[in-house]
Amino acid sequence: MAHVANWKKEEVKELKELLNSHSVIGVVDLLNIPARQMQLMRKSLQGKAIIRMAKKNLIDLALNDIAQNKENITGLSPFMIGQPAIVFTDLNSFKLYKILEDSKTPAPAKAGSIATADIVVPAGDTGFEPGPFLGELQQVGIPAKIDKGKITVQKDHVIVKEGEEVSKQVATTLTRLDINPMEVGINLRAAYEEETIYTSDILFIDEEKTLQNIQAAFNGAFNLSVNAAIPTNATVSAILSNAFIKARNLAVNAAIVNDDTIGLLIGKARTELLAIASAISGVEGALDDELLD
Amino acid sequence: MEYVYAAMILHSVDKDINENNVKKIVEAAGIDADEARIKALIAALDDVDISEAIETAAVATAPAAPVAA
Amino acid sequence: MEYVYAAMILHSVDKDINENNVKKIVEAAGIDADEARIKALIAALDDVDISEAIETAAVATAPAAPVAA
Amino acid sequence: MEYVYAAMILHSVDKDINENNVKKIVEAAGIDADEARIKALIAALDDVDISEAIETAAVATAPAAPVAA
Amino acid sequence: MEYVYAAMILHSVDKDINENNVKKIVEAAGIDADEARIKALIAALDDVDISEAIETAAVATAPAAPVAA
Amino acid sequence: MEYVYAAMILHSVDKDINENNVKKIVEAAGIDADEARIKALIAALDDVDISEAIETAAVATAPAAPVAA
Amino acid sequence: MEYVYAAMILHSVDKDINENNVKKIVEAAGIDADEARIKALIAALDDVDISEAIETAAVATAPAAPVAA
Repeated sequence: MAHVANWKKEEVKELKELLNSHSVIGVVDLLNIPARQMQLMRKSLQGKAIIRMAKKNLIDLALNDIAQNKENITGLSPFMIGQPAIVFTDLNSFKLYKILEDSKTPAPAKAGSIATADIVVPAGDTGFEPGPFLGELQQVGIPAKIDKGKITVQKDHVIVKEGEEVSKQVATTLTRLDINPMEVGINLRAAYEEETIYTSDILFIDEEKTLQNIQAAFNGAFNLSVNAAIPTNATVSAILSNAFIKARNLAVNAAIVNDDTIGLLIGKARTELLAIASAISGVEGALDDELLD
Repeated sequence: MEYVYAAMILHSVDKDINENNVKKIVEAAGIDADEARIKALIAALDDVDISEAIETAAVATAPAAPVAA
Repeated sequence: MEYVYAAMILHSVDKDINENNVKKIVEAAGIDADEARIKALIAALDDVDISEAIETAAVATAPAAPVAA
Repeated sequence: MEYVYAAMILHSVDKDINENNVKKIVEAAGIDADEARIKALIAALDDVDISEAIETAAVATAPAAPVAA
Repeated sequence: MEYVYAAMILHSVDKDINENNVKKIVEAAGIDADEARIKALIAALDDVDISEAIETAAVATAPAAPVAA
Repeated sequence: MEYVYAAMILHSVDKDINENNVKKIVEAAGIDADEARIKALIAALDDVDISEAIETAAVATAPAAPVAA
Repeated sequence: MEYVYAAMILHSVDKDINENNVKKIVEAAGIDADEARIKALIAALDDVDISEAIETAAVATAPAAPVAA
């Protein structure tokens, strides 16, 4: 490092200290991130992570220097693009990813931007008084009319499909409707943890899926417990109910008359009677007046 | 269900639902009456008001049994 | 509805649902059989699959199945 | 329902559902077996596919869809 | 399910649901009683009101209020 | 439910569901394994098609009917 | 699903659902734990309330069952 300026040496040293003292190292790209977003991100990472911007070559120097302590850490290098910054944390990589995702905010669609998901104009009152805006909405294909003195969107309308470009006119309309379909924020491009590089596609957590998995796990355990008659505190009532229902099914279907089934059997006879009556109700004289009601 | 239906007939025509009457109906259908099943039926009906049971069933089944197609 | 119940008895014991059989059951219940009504009923039932009608009633009224895991 | 439950036990353990077996179970529960009720039970179960009857929703009373609109 | 049904019999005839009683019923059905399963069942039943569980079943499976036809 | 979940883990990783394996899992969760409950679990699962039991909605479908008074 | 089941065991026995505990359970089942999957699960569970998820599931799937505690 003979030709490296002192301030650079200092910076590399600092980076190395931070790298050594944190279990998870993330790479983000801060290029074109609005100041407001930077603030939001700093706020959501406060107390949980440290973020440091540096020149790519300095970061690389630091990574190379500590590679013997942290195997594979130089694997982060290719993810440093744009205006790279390093995030140091002891949270697990997935949590870091989630915090950054959660700090993203909605933004208006700009003309020429690509929709990351279907952009929907929801049905309902737009709050606008009748006027030229109605024509503007109709021009971009939004089903709108005047209702109760307001311009109203009649039904949910997909105005830009996922992957399609937002036209200037649509962008203007969406802004007037105060619909902010885009998302701005900082992307965690990759994270290093325990000798492994996790890329953003792996770090993405589908919470909905997790919720479904938990419910499926519970339902499966519940079903197994009840179907195999494994009594647990959580399922014993269901097991008893099941035994009762099955016994009652048998009793009613086999017309076994006892105090518990007689009411059901009378009801069953009556229901069957009505079903047959219904089938022949068109034939004159086949039914007595009571059944024709 | 023939025993239950027999009781329903007797109820419809306002006759006493007893072992003998149920038996006569079931036998009129051409089968041997099973005295044990008749006894069980009569015993169970002892505490039950058929009209009320029908009404309860009728309410519960109302939408299921539209009498006219 | 005693006539319909009589038909249901015959159906459940697997006997032919004809005028004579219905009549015997109704009379066993202690009432005078109304021949015209029986004729009309038999004619009407001619086109009806009783098992199916009964089953339809049961199916139509079945509860929604619990969501499987 | 004790007689029905006795039948359910025998069915679960794959034993023959006959008067003697039902009687033994009911008596093991500490009550006097009522022979008539046992006979009635056995008679009713005759010809019934028990597995199917257990699983088939028993009561034709529920809100679902009307048979025909 | 035989152990559960045994408990249901005891409940139906108002007898104490304990290990010994469940065992006697299951054995009367002609099988070897599994003490561990009986213990597990009795333990789980400790906090449960069987009548209530049955009633819950009856109510939960009851038709929702019929939509007036 | 921990014992049931332990069985499900073994099932999902295709390992034998036996007392020893269940015990290891439950203990790994930091609790004392209850041998009797494990034995009961294993006994109950004997003869059960676990995949099917997991998938089958556990609650018997039966709309109840208004239990007549 | 073994990772989810492991979390469910920890939830059932009221232990902390963290990477280390999930790992111990999965390894007790005799398989190599996949650290990434465990980390992802733990992170996802940060925002998911298991008790609440179970309650929702219980309502949807088990009409007859009182909500599991």
